[in-house]
Amino acid sequence: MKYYVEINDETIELDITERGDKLAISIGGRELLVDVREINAPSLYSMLMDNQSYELFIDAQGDSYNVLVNDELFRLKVQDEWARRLSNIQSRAHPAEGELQVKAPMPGAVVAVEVTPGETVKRGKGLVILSAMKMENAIKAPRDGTVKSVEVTAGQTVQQGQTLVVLE
Amino acid sequence: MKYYVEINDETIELDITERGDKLAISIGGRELLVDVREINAPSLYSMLMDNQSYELFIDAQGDSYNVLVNDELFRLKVQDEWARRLSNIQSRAHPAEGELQVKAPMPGAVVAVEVTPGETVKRGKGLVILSAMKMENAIKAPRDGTVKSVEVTAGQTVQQGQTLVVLE
Amino acid sequence: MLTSFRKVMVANRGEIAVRVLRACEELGIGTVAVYSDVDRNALHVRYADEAYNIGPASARESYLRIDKLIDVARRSGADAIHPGYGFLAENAEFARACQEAGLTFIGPSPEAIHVMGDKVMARQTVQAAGVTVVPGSDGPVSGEPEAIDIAERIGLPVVVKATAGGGGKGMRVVHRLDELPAALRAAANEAGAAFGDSTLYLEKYLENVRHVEFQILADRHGNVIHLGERECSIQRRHQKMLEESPSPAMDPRLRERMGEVAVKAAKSVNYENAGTVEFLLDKDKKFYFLEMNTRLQVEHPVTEMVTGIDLVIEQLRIAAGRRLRYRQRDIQVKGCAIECRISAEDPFNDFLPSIGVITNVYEPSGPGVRVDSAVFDGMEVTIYYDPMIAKLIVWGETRGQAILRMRRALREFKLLGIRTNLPFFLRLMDSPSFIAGRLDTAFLEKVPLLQQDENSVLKEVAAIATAAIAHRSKIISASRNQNAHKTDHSPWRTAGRRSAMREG
Amino acid sequence: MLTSFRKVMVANRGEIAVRVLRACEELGIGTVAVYSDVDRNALHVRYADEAYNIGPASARESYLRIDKLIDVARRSGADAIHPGYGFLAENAEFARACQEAGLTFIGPSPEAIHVMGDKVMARQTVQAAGVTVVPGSDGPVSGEPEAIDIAERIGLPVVVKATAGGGGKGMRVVHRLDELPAALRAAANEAGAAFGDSTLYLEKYLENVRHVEFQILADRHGNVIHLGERECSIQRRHQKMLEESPSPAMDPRLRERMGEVAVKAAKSVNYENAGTVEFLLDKDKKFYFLEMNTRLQVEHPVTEMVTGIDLVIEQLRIAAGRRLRYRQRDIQVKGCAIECRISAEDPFNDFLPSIGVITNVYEPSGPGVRVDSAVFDGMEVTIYYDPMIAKLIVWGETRGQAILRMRRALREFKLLGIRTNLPFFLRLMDSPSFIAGRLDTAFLEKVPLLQQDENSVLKEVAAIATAAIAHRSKIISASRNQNAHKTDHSPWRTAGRRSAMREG
Repeated sequence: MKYYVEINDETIELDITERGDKLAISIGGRELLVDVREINAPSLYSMLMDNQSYELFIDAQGDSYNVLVNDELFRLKVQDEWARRLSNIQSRAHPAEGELQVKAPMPGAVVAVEVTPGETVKRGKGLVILSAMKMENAIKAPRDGTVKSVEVTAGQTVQQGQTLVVLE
Repeated sequence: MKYYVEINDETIELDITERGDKLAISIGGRELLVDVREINAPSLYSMLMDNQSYELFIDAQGDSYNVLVNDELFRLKVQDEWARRLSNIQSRAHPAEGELQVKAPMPGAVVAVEVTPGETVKRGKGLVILSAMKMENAIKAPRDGTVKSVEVTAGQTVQQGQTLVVLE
Repeated sequence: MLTSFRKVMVANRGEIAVRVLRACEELGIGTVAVYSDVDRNALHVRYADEAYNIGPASARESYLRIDKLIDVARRSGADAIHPGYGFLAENAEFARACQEAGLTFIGPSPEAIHVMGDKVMARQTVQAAGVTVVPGSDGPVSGEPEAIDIAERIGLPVVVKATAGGGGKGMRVVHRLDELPAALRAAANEAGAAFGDSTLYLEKYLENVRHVEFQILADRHGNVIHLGERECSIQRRHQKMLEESPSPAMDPRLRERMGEVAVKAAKSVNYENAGTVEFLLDKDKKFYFLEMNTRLQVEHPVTEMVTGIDLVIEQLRIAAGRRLRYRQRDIQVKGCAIECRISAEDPFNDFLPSIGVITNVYEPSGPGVRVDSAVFDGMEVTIYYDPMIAKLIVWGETRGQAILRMRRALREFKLLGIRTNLPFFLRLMDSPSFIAGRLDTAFLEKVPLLQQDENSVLKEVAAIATAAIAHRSKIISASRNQNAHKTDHSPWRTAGRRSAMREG
Repeated sequence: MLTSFRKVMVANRGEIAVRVLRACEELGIGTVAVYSDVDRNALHVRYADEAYNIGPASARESYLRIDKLIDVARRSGADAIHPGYGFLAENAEFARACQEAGLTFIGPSPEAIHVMGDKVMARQTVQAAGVTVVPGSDGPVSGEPEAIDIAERIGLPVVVKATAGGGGKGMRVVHRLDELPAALRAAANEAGAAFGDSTLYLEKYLENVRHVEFQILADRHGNVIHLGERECSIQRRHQKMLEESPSPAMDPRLRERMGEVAVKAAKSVNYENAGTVEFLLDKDKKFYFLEMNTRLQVEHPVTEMVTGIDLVIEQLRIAAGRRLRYRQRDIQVKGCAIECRISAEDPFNDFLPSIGVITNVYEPSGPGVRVDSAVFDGMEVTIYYDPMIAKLIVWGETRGQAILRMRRALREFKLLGIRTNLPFFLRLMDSPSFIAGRLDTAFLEKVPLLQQDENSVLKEVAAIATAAIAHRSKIISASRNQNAHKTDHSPWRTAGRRSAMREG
């Protein structure tokens, strides 16, 4: 079965075939024998790939994955052929732009709001300062844009996932 | 609610009342405030008893429990009032004697059988030698009795729980 | 005079509470823990002989409540209190409250805490004893004009600091004079909010310097010794992340000189118990007193590993009135020790705190490895307390061996369920500048550890493993739908077990 | 000549495989693991750079298969093999097969293994070199009449041993002459089954003696040193359970004398690499050569803790042809180290092996504590291999501190899901005879650790906790029946969380 892995701006194509309790995986013209085991839920895996041993932490959210191997973190997306075709159709129908809600990555208290509605911001610009666990943390703009609205005020406590600022 | 704990040959009577998220326990005329939490399944518990802190390993099998606290292991039985009355009636109907099946405490290979049918044995007499994990282990008579039958032969492998010898 | 305590209360939580309880346990001293509502299941509660609830999660309503702590100590019959670090460890009022309640505070006198806690008073006191301090204002600065005068006198850059300071709070570095007014306002606000005291002073901001500190032990009988130094130049936002002993910049002669000055600083306040004198050390081996911490440091284990001396046990002995067991000449530094502060922070996302349940913990061990931790399977990391959850310490015959050992220990350390800064330290161990020992307090600003090129082999490994897992879970969920009633085990494990049975 | 290896294969499993992999990792040497079908998820497989399946669970079909091991070494491109202990570690044929395949066997020569492996030949060889052995037969005993003659000559009690022996197998103690024939038959049968060689010899059975052994390091260039002794008198069925260094019976002069004899014994077979010379030591400080183990010992960490020397790293250096880094006078014993062998055995049920899944592991740590282990959450303990699953080692400034530290570390160590011998060791740490260091090889037969009076406080604690749990689960199951659809969390945890929220 064919799979497409999007990693950074690259798409890697793999073909997976069951081979006993292992998997034969074709990638870039090579074939590898892969034996993956879950060591402990939620996220620790052991993989033997042609006898090379790797441990990986893999968190899944739908078809998106965060993969930590040694000291490197990869964010990637896996789709099989069917899902890929489907999402290609959808992405043509709904181009990826428009509003973006910047949310609190953790619960905490708002120390300061550093932007005002209408302001244009560059990627990386601090929007809100959140305090949690004795530390102050700047919540930054994930992309260029204009501040459409600010949803919190200084002094307010917020829950994880609560919208702080809306960019457009 | 009243509970009866049988521990060795003694029976301890306790009365338990809910007190918020804790329990008020009366025992021998004293009342203790008890806060028990499961730290990790299957068996690790933390108990604060009038602020004294204890960690316990507790395995339940029906109303029987193995309790390890520090370096002491206790085997005990807990019954509420109702269960106790029921079992008193039953035990009068079926006195505890007669046949006893001595079973393999783990899988292994029978190295030697040390008794023959008809032989009278004292408590602690070795019945069968089982080999497992590089070690040889004597399976001993749990009480005095007469060997009614021997169910295994030397060289045979046995499963956990398989009957080795029947005493009467 | 006491020779030992009967029962010690630990007025703290987390790894340091466990660290102190371990020492008491090894001395056969009874132990009392305190806990906030969210800490009922915490390791220190289960470790102690007794444990008392002291209120809600917020530290202000529990671990910082002097009245509640003294009350628990009284009710439990404790005869001494160990404050750990943080919370009330450097609070003179708490030390005095213990004294007044007839309890031994395991630390220095309230007076010594007070003097060293006021950074301006500390500078004046040690200067009077002949110790060189970082150039700066003689006292608190009264306003903008005075600050500008001083900045011009000592030269830019300068750093604005809070007299009640600590932990990087109320601190601003100023490179241009016109930045000074804003820096004064910001620092005063921050200091006011954090310490309830917005008094400020100025110091010259020294560049290309190392943070080198000396461990002090002092008894009630006037004996003061040092246990060598720790290098703590690896800092992020003025917070130490990694410490080591000895310092790569040290030589025996310099250690002797700095050690003597450290002892002098301690003696200037009649110091008793364990303490730390912090210096900045420049390239010409000139050194300047920065401040004295009147408590056990987070990084005390590296000193323990190279000297073989258990500092908490010594703290308990000293507080019970016993004489030091060691003279200066008994102290020998053997090998090299390094500590990494493991935090629930995401190094790939600007070190944002990561909260959640740690489902499984695998701590490294084996030769030369120590973990001081209060982590356990099922522990919840909350927003209420410091994100540092464990300390990983290694010892090696040489600094090189210690670095290699730290590398393998970091690889072994696994905390499932949250993000940690472990990958950051792994990269640090591979940094040529770090390996060469070329350290200064701005190291982490200058060496871009987290922006290195990605490893193409690992990228492929990540892609293959994830595709394999996506494939397996699809197969499994398909078969689960067909056989929903047959099993409630993880199909992953079942698959593994089944194949083992078949091949076996 | 090599100075280091490129890639090392570890022909073993469990904690010792992990121990060796750690050392390779710290030296930057590539690693290859081998595993049987039931060990796919084992720690050593995940730790190594590469891992190869070598067959079914039964060691005879996997870890003991020389052909498969050599094949994996060739396929993986390893240039050396570390045998660990047990399995093929003292198999001269394996060492020779490595040699013939062009692989370095990390251990002594096949000839040294062969001579020391034949216990009679070993006695003869070291005797020829002037070493005093335990009185006994000069060679193998040919039959009953000869055995009776020898027993009468050396005096009762005697012990019948297998020349191919080890681990207490093929060994019988004889107190009366009329027991000798049966003992010979039983020992021969056991030895034949265990080693494929039923040759026996006789030794005088020395009573009230300590088992004291010396750690040897020897390089290819004729340098042989010892790293002091280990006391291993705490044995059950001739299996060591606890080891310590130094021996409480040792003094510097005796150490020097015994060390010299140990070096002499090693030199008598041109020994290379790490090895151990075992002695029996009597109350008059007379000592007798028992045997030499031509491999790393299980208990090597106690020597590492008191000398600061990493024995596995030294093994790797020596095997690569390098000279010893230490001279005899560099070796200093500092403090005291103790090791407990933690096994999946039930001390309350005659030490029967306990199998099952270890659901959660909490290993102790903190100052002076080391754990060498291959245990992880979810690990299955099977019947196939040795029940020893971890080693707990502590260091203290004195033996007293080490014992107290071991006590607290034992209390911290938790292995959920199986029974272990941890409670046994806890009682041992409380034994006045043990604390006093009054040890001999029959210690455990004479000191009834597991039959002590029960603690009435703990009995009440057990009763209360269990009643509380029984009560809670009844309440919970009642409410679960009412609210079956509302939650699938453990009601225990939910209860805890709810109350925290409410109070917080």
